[in-house]
Amino acid sequence: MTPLSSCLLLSSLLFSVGFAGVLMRRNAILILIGIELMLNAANLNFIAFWRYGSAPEALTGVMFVIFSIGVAAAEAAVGLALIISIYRHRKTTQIDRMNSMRG
Amino acid sequence: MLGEGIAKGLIETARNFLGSYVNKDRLTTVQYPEERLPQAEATRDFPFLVYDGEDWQAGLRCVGCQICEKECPPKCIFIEKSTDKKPDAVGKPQFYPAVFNIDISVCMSCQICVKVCPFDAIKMDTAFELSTYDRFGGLLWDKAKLAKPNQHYHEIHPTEAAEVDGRLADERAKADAKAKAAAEAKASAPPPATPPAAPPANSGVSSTS
Amino acid sequence: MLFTIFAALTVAGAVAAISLRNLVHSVLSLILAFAGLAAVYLLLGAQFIGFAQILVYVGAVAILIVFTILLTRNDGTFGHSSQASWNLGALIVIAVFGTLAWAIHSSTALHHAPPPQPEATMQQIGTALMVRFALPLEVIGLLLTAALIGAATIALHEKQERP
Amino acid sequence: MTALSYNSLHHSSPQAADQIFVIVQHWIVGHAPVGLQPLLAILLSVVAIVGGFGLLFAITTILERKGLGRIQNRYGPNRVGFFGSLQPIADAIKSLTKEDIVPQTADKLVHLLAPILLVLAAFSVYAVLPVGRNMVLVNLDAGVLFFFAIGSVTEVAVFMAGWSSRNKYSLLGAMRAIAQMISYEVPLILSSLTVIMATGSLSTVSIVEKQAGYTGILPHWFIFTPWGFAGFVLFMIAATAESNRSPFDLPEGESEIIAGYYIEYSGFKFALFFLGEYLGMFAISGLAITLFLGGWNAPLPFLTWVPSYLWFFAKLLTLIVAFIWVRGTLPRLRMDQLMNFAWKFMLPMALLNLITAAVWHFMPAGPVRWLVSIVLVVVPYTVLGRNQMHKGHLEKRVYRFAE
Amino acid sequence: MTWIVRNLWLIPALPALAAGLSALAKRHQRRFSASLAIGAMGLSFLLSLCAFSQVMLAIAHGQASRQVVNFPWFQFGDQWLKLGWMLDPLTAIMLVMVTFVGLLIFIYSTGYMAHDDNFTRFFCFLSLFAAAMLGVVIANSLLLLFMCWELVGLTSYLLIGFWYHKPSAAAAAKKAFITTRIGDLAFLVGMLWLFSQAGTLLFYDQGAGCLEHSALTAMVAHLTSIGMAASTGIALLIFAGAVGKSGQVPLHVWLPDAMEGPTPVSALIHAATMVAAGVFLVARVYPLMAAHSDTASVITATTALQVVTWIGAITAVFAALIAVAQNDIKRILAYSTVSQLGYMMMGLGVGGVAVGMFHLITHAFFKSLLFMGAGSVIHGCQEEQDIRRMGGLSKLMPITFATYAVGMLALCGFPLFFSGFWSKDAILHAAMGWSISRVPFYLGSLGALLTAFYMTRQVYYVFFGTSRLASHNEVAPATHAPHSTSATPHESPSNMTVPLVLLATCAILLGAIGTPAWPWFDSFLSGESPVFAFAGFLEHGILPVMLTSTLIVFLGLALGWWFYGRKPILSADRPDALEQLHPGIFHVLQNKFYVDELYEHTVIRWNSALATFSDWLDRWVWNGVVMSVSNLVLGLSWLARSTDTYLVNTSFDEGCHTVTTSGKLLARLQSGRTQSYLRMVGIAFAALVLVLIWSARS
Repeated sequence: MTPLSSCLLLSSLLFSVGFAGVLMRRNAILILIGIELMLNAANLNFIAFWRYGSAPEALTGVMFVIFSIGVAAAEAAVGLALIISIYRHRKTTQIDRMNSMRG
Repeated sequence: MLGEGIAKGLIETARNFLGSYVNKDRLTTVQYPEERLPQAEATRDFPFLVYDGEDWQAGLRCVGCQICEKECPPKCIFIEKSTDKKPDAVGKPQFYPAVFNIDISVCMSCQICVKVCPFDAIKMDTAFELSTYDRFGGLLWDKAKLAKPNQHYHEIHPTEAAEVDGRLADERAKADAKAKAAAEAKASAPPPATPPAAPPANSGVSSTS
Repeated sequence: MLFTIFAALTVAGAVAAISLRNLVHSVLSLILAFAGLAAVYLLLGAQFIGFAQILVYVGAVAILIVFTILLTRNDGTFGHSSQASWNLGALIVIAVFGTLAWAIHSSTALHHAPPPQPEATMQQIGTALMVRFALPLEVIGLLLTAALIGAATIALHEKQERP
Repeated sequence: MTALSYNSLHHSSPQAADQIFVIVQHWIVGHAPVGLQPLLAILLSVVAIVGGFGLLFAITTILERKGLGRIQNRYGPNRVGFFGSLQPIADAIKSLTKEDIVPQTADKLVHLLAPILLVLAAFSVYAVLPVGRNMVLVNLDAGVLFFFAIGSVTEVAVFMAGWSSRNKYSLLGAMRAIAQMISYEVPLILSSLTVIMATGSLSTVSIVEKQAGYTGILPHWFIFTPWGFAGFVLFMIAATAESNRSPFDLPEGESEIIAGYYIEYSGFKFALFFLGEYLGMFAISGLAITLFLGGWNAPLPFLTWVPSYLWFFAKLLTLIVAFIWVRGTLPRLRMDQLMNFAWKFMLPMALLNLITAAVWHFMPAGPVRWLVSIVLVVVPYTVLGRNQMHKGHLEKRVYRFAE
Repeated sequence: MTWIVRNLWLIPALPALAAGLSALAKRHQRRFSASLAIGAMGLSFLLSLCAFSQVMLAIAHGQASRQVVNFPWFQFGDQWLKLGWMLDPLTAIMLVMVTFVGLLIFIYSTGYMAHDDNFTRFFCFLSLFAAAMLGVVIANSLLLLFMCWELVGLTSYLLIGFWYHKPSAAAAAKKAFITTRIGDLAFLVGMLWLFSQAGTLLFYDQGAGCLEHSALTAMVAHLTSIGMAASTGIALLIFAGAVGKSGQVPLHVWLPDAMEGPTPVSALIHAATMVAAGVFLVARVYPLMAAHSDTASVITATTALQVVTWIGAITAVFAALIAVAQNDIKRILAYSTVSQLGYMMMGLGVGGVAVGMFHLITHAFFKSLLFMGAGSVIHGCQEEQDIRRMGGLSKLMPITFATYAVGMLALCGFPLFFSGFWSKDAILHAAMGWSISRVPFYLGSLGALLTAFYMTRQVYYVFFGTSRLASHNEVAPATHAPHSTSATPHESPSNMTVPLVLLATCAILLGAIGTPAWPWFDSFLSGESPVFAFAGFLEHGILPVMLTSTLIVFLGLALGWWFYGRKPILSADRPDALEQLHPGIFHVLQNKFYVDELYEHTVIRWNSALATFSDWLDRWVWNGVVMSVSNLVLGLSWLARSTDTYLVNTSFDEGCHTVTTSGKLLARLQSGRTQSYLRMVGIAFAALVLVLIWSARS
């Protein structure tokens, strides 16, 4: 097994675990954790393809991950702020109880 | 300007730091076990029982009235009253404490026992180095450990002790006078038919008191 | 060898993060996963990314999540879905992973010799950020500012709520 | 002392005294089988770091207690050993033999892991500190980034300690500590960015090398530039807050929350926390020395014969003394003052300092550059400082949670 | 390149820094802000002297007298926008003039504004103004010049409205700002046009600048649709900016009103610097103005220069006429300034840069001297500004009187000993020799006559006769009641008189640098070494012009004496001597030819009529259209509704029922739970990957 495919395997495993978290938990914070894991899996892919790709000196993968980390930080901040705000109104972080928009 | 105060403070502490090496007067610390500060007269630490005279058993002022036991906030006093009586400081026959225990480790030096004692029997001591190796019961003091002579009281709180002694002497004098008056009344109460030869017996009673 | 250890650490942390009942334990395991991933990055030669991962994810995102957990009290139920939907979810996840793994396994494009370790000095990354990727960098800066203001506004104490 | 340092050994021709530790390590490693050599080299360095800074920790505790005592017109410890010099040993024996108490409701595993993580993180950052010429464990290309990244792990450890104790005071202390650390991490990093801008490198070794050399007798340290001086002061203030030392020691404010996040720790674990805090302080002082005070370079050109590591430790001790002095002088801040100071003074100052450094970089050398840079530092300082000072007098304090 | 050229930016930067610092100063830190401003200005003055001597040296050594520093500012597209500064004789002389006069005015202000509450604010604005003006002077880019130009406008707005609690001051500030904005708009358009033509806004850029040969020939060659060369159009638009700033007809109306500001402001802005900025601008872009198709670089009367000349000449006479009938001491000076600015413009138009600039420099000194003298008078007379209520001050304020007299004689162009004579003479001489028409020369001579006349009138009113202040107090006791006891005028403090004396000295001595015998100024500006030769006087037409203008001046002075000096003016309320002569004309003059009223009735009226018309159009026409459309729509919708209700609904109800039931089945998919959607996504993803791989295989 080449290092690249093992990296990709790890990444897909991480992605699946994050996806499982998103699908199977109902706590908004845990869902956010799952999303973070999926994002990290994507970052790992970028790094792996940069490392074993054809033009590593272009640094495209590294740059992409830098920006992705920045976006992830912003996303986490806004997401958590939303969770806090929702919690303040509905006193819960379980997403299936946040159903005031339901018809 | 921001930071001026900080600079001033730093200079002050630096002066303290250097000055403490130069000027011994700055150092207020007392090297305790070797040096000690004289205790103020009003020092109060833990209670003790006062006795008069030489024999602590006989001279104990406490009459076992248990007022202090009831008043003690942390309930550290334990008293068992005696069944027999013996004469107290004034000379009246009184009960005495068969058992008088104070758990010093519980005592909080509040001095309420002293305030409520009508007999000036319990006072505050100035001893504070009370460590023991005994973890349980080492600080549970019984009557024998608690009893201290009146002289000790005079040593640690001279003014207060003098005042107490004066008051006790007054009371005793008053009691004497009262007894004398009672005796005289008794003497004068019988009809004049009684011959005046009777007084010697009376005077003998009064002299014993 | 090292890769296997760190990969195992990462996956273990991730699994623990999504399956533990205590949210704080979840976050701590998540930190473990992040740290493991950072180690993997270092193994792959991406030094900057590895340290940035620790700085951002461990130092900031995880702490943010912790703060959120402490600010929102759990209401007793520990967020697992009902058994049926849980099973369905598990099935789908396994399906997704299966297809991904199969795709990776069967890909022919991956079977070539690994190239030599590429250079990625700080100097190069900095130059790339300032020259070729200057515009994305500005955009990210703008995004972060917007996120900062947005998060503060959303989470701000709402005055009219108070009696 | 890794492969990189070996290479640099060959082309530099150091004096024996300066390189004695390197030579000794070399010698020892030379006896080991070839396969184990790198591992052994690292192991030796780690042992040296743990031993050296552990010793410094011991020295600092007694120094701090004596110094504080003198500042407060007391003697300080003077019973154990000659003038109390063996006090650290006594303290160590005491804390090692004390009973280890864990609260019944505590999260036992996390409670145990917290101090270990703290000390591990504190020791890890020494890997990139150049203690002397050729004396750095790893010369990372991203050394400063590594330092800050590992430094941020401390927050996790603090949170683990505070949360796992199941004590409201410890949780409050932990939250305070984290809020404070995050707030002051921003000016800390921003103020060190100036140096990174000036050197164009994140490697601690090359930052130190950039500060070698002298103009006349003045060394080329960054503290001797207007932005460097301002950056150094900002860095030290932020460092004081980062290492939770007075006057920023709110996380352990005895009068309110007893001892903060390690309230439920005793014995050896408590000692670990203590050690971790001091190690953090040494590390961040070491970084300040590396960034602003020329690392292990001698301050005067005719003093270069003194071994470089001695210079490093001399500077470190100076900074430690400054820390102690400040601790003995300033009272603790209030939480709102702390946050105000971070966001309304430190952050704008650090940002403006970046601009100053840029101006310095782009202007031609000469008195005009000095003038402009000094004005750029002094004017905002005056304005922001005035703003800070007037805030406290005018604003009525509002108690949000005690109405 | 020498040190001073590289650091020329320091000259405006120092006052700007002083402004910034004193903006931070507290209100009571008067000494701090004043010394900061004066110190910065003094340093700038020293640096200007350095720059000046640098240019002198360069000329003496026969080197290029123009040195330029350009630097890129920012990039758009693949072009760099460059800014820069330059040092040439024009800049050098202006720098020295602005900083020197500015420094004296700053010092003077410490006395004049000593009792003002907003002392620090005043110095902040003043420094900022000086910085902006110096920026205009050193700019080597029309853009930089324009930015500083606008900053000058802003600070003049701030300074004119300094006493903003006075409604008149606030109104004057607004008026100044808006009026000059009209010119600036044209300026901006001209600048954009220039950029589109030349591709750069730098004046000089090693052959690539917009004032250099290649750009100019290109612009001259480029004809617009109306047959005018692009260079002429641009020049005229830029000149419109100068018209606004320099108060030329028809945009002169703001300048007299601007006298509402404190007097040092009037001296600085409306005598020495800001209004001169317009003249300076024309001088700066002179190559553009003078650009014409044949390449010989002699001065020819291009269209642009003709416009400049005519506007200048008309302004010179027009404003001088108004000045004759004014009663406010500062207003007279203001109109005189407008008139003199007209002279300068005319000089630029007919005689080139040197002629106009020489008058600008001499005028800056004696006019600021006059303004400051007027300020001293006002200060001494308890803020009285009406010349009819002054009188007899020559004994009470001797220094002020002496210096004022010097300024007045210089302004009138008293022969030989005063600088104004030489500079005005140069203009007249040039006008005499103008190839297009002699009319400007006659207008100029008439202006000179009027100038001598109204200045004599003013001096007689203010300094001779008996004091009429007391009578004023009896007439209107309410306005100055608190001062009535201490109403005797007094001499001003030394920090006000010393600058006066210095300026008076300059007003006399400066004439020496531009005499025909030793045309130092002329040669300095053109970068040559001056030659001393009495033969200059003998050049064609010089002596007759000098003689004529001398006669004119004496005539003016005599007329003034005849009307105002012969009999002492006794009462403030007596009608003016001219008014007695011909009240009708006098009133027209006193009301400034009704220009303000004209604008009131034309421009403003039209504007409001247009607004009313727009409103009416909106209300009745468009609204009517919209209403009718909406009514139409309403009718249609009513029709549609009835069709709907009775026709469509019944038939659709059945169908809807079916849809509802089927919809309910489908709605179970749309649970609103994100997770169930995500499940779908997961399934779809897996399926997609499988399909992709499958298709890749086969």
